[in-house]
Amino acid sequence: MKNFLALLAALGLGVLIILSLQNNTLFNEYGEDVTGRDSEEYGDREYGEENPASGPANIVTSIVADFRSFDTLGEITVLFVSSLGVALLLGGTKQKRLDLGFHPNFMLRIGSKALFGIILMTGVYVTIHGHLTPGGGFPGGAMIASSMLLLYLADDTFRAKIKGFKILESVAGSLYVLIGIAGLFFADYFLENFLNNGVVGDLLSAGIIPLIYVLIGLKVGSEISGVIDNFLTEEVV
Amino acid sequence: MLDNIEVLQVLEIVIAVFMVVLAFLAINSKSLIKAVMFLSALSMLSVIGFVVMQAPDVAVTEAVIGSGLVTSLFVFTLLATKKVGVK
Amino acid sequence: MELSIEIFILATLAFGLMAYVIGRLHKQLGSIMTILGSLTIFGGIAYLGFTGGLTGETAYLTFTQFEISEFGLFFAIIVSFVFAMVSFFNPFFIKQYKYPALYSMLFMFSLAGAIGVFFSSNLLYLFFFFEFVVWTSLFLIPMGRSKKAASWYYGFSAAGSFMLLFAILMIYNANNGSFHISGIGSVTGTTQIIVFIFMSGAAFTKLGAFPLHIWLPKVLTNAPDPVSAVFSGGLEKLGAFVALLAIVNMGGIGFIIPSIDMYFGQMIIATLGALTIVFGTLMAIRQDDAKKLLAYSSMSNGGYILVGFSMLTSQGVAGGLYHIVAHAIASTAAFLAIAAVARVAGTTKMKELGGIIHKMPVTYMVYLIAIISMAGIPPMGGFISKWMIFQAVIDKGMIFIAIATVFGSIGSFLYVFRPLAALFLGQELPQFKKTVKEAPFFMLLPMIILSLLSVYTGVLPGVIIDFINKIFVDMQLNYNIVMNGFAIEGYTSGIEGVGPSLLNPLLIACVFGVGVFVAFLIFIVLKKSKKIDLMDTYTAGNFVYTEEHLHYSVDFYAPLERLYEKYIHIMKNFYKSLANKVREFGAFMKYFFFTNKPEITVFWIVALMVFLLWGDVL
Amino acid sequence: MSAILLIAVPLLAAFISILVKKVSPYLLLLVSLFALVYPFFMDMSDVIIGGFDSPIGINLVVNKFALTSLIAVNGLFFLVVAVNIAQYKKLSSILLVALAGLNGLLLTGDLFNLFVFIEISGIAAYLITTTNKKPLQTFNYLVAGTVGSSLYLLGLIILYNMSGTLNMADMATFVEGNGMYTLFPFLLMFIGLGVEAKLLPFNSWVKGILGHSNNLSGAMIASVYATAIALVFGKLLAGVFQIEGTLALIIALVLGITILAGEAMAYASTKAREILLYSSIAQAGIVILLFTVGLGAWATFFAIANGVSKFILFGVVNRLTEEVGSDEMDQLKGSFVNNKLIGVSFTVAALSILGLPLFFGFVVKMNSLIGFFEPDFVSNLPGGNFIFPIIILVASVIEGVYFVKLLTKLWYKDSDVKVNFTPLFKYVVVVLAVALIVFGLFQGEVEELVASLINPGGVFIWN
Repeated sequence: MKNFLALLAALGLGVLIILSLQNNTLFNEYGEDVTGRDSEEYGDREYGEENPASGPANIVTSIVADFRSFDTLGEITVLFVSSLGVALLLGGTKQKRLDLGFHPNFMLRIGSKALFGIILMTGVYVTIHGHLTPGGGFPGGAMIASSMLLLYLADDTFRAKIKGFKILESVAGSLYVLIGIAGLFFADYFLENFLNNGVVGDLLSAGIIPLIYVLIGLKVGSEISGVIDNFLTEEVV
Repeated sequence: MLDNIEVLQVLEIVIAVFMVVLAFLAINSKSLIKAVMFLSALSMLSVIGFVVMQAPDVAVTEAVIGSGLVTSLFVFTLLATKKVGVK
Repeated sequence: MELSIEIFILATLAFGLMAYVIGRLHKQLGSIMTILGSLTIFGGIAYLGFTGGLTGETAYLTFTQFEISEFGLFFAIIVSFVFAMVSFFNPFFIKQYKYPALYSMLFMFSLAGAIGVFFSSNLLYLFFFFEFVVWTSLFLIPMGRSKKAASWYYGFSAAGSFMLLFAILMIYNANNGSFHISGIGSVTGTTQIIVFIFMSGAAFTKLGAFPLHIWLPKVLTNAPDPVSAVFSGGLEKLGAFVALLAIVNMGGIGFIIPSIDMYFGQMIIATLGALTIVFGTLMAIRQDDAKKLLAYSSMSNGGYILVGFSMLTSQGVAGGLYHIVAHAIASTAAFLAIAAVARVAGTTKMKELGGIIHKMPVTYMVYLIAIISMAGIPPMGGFISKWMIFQAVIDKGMIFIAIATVFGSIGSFLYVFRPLAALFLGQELPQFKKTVKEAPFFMLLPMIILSLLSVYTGVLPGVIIDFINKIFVDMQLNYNIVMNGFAIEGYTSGIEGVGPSLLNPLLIACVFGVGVFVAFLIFIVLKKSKKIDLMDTYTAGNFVYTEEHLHYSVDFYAPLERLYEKYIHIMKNFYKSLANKVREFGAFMKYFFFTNKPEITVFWIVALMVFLLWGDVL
Repeated sequence: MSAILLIAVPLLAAFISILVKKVSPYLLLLVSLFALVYPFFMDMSDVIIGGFDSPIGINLVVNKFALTSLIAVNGLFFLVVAVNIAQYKKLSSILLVALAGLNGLLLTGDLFNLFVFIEISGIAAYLITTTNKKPLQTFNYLVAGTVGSSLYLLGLIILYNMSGTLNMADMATFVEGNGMYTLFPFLLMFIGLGVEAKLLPFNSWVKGILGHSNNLSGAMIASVYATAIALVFGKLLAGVFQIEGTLALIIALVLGITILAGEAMAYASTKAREILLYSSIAQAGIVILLFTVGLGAWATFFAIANGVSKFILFGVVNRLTEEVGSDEMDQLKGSFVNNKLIGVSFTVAALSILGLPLFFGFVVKMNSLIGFFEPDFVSNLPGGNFIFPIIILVASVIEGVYFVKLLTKLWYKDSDVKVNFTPLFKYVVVVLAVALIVFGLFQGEVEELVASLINPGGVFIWN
């Protein structure tokens, strides 16, 4: 009964949302026509052209890391404070690996170690090419972290050097803010893209955006790695 | 013959229905580990959904975080808690 | 000499602070500051008030405005006088209290607040001072016997104050954003009725009138002894002040009841006033604690004031005002006398006391005079006011109200003489033989002054009647009380050739004086009574072998009490159950909303969605 | 200088602080002091972020309202931190993030950005409450808070879909023409914020959190966070939401029940902390009510006065509880007999909440009530002109009774409870109490201050 009611409530909510979405007045049709919109200039870019006023080749990136970079900074902070919380609750001074009750066999060990490099490289690639291809700092960082996870799986005594992650995390975060403040001092606005935009499609283009994405990737990767470490260790009683 | 777009729209609806079902199962399953698996499957489906809706960026992120990392963290936590329960 | 009233308020506050600082160093010195302070304030206000030297200019308290009105002055003089008289008691009681320095400070602060109320011409700041009095006096109460009385007091006071505030805000709204006090009279229509209801509600709470009286007996019984006197004689009169503003200033409210030529609003107030009288009287009869008894008598006297005001005739309103004076004096004196007894005997329970007259004859006399005045017997002040109120009521032809007032007077005889008999007369108890002494001079002084004033107001009402006439002129009321020589003119009977009824208090006093003198002579010359030892008695044909306490204060009116004892707690139970209902509601909500389940939150979200759907959104 | 530094500097400090654990408490103190002082020196102009003009880009709205709220919230934050940091050094990074989040909440002029800051400050709050050592209660808070912010996000998505804008001012102009369609998303957002703002049906978390709070979490959640959330709520209610029709009815119901039930629940409680927490539910209801009916300027100060008082009340009660071992009123009785200074401050704070004269609370409560009765005041809630003042007054009566009960118990019973308060805490509490009195005495000045929040047209400005 309870389940049924819950289902009913969820369905009701869904219906309400769909109905109210149909009431919209501005985007009542998902048309391709973007003329007259602010996003117009992002739509008609060609590979190899000079970049418009702002923006990398990947439009999503231009939204995430430039247009709403401040929100992204906020989201980084959300992740940061979450990992702090995990460390606060789970982390202690003296820690050892959690005994999960299984020991990796030979195949798992070797296979994981082989995969580690590949995944790590993928993560790095995704991060660095965030302004050109789908992906970017968040998934890239998560990939880096999942490669760390593999290491943890491969060896039940493995501990990452958390101290190093801490430094990475801190420096990456600080640099993000500092880039923002630099924008404030060099070019009037906080987080403004004050570097040259370059040519669409080049690796070194779109100003500070690749920089920011790399920082995000590092930060996300190190933070999630830290979280994983905290989850997989326990305090020595 | 169905149009490309129409196929995708049908797919969207199928995915949506499956997602709802999976969410329901995840909430209601007695075994926690099963619930985690349902959740993982749910986010995998949502990845497909995102791809269908032409949002590769989101899809990549969801794939890595939603079905990869989060699931593994859940599993580890379950393993760890089980241990305390055995004691 | 001219001085602004704000100087007095600031000076009172300053005296309070000084009393605190000095009180921290030496308890009694601090309370002596309260004597100096309140005497100064009383003297200043009375002197400048009568010589016209008070002004309402504000130089320091610029946020508010003051105006010197005759009725404000009237109340201010009475209240500051009561404070001044009571303050003499402070040094003797201060040691009993938990926070002596704070006591002295708050004592002065509540006086400052009261003066502020009487002179504010800005209604909002009238409320400001009103609330100020509430919280300053609030912390005086728990220094006495019970801590619970404070929350009862605050509950009712706050309800009253907020009723006043609501009325004030309605006036503000109706008068295009003006808080001036003259706005009370200029509201009309429904607003007028609402304002009237809420203002009289405020007056009722403050005056402790039925059905908002519960706090009064509790506070007067449990507060420190001097504070009880202050409440009964002084702070309670804030309610009378609001009643004057509401009932008299606004005039008749509602439709006219043709058979008695009165407005409906008047009728209601008069009825409730009469109920207050009856209820207070009946409750007072039952009490064993002398303070509680006086508390209920205080309540019933508040009813007289309301009945007087509600008549809206010269005699009625003047009677009400006169009663304020008379009751302030008499009840302060009575409470002080009881306080003096309590100080040496340690209790105010009538069962446990007796024969104190032998040790405290002056206190006895003071108490005697006070209760004579409260019972409305000539030649004391209470007689004159009650006479005027009777006249007004009977002239209106309101039989039941008249019966109630008469009943109250007779009831007064019944109850006020009980403490007299139980505390002062009767056998002298062995445990008091050594400990009990007559009060020191500085405690006797205010009591004697009050007694003399009781007699004075009862014999020569001219000064006060003049003052009341000035108030009528000041408030632009069409009333007037004519003094015919020493006599007060009442109503004309309507019979040809017969003039208006006359009350000549001087004459009455002379007759009375002669009577008392004769009685005294007889008492002296033909003395038959002799003092006997407690053991020198017998009961039911047997000698008494132990020193038992034999007097007639316990269950004295038992047959009478039995008639109504089922019904006495109606209002109290009502408020108790109200409080319980609030508590139950709270507990229910707690149980309902604050379980440890986040699902509850989700449930409510869904519920509101459904509510929205059910509405007209989609 | 630009207002962005109020967010950027705490964030930067937070990122750095995890490296230098030893210094981080001092860093926290330094930064929160900076955040307190900085608003006085910053430019009073809107800040654009990333070079995209509003309404396209994110902007920070800097005006008198934001300035007032910043000073109040950061001031309270600084005091809470200064008093408690020695005991909770571990939390300094989290507190730095919380500071950034709170400042962001108060400054941002973008609805999605607001969501981000709700999340930041929310997660920080969950972590702060873990110090209560009541994991289940914290978990409840987390679930409720997350549901709330998800609902807010859901509503926002729908709104964005309709209007194509996230900027508050732009949204307000959009909403004006399309009131009907926006009801549902507004309801979602109202509920979402209502969870954080402790409105009644959605606040089941409050009891678990504040009922077991400690020195830090009690003052933080009940004072700093409550003030901030109330002010943010006010910003949205005054600036973005259009309240009419069914939404108005729902809000009126929710607020009325919140106020009355909050006071009734406090009246039914016997534990000191529970009394305070239920009373703060009612106060939150009153503040949001004032914002809703359009008395924003006074509501702002109402929230601030409440925040200051709650700081004192929760701080003192939590310390007493810690020492005595229970927060039952009967156990605490007589605690002030030996701690007079603290007791007087507590009393002042309580009386200020009751709205008694001489104290800040009186000025605020009276003027708010007068606002209802201004001749040209028209409420946008059903029955707003007369019913709500009555509700507030009735609530005040109930409130008075239980506070007086509490005060008499704490002052007048005999006991040998002797609690040591740290000198710093004593000074802070006394200074705040004095501030309540000073603001209460200089009413004219306060009124001028409030008047500066109101446009010439008589409308409360938020932008």
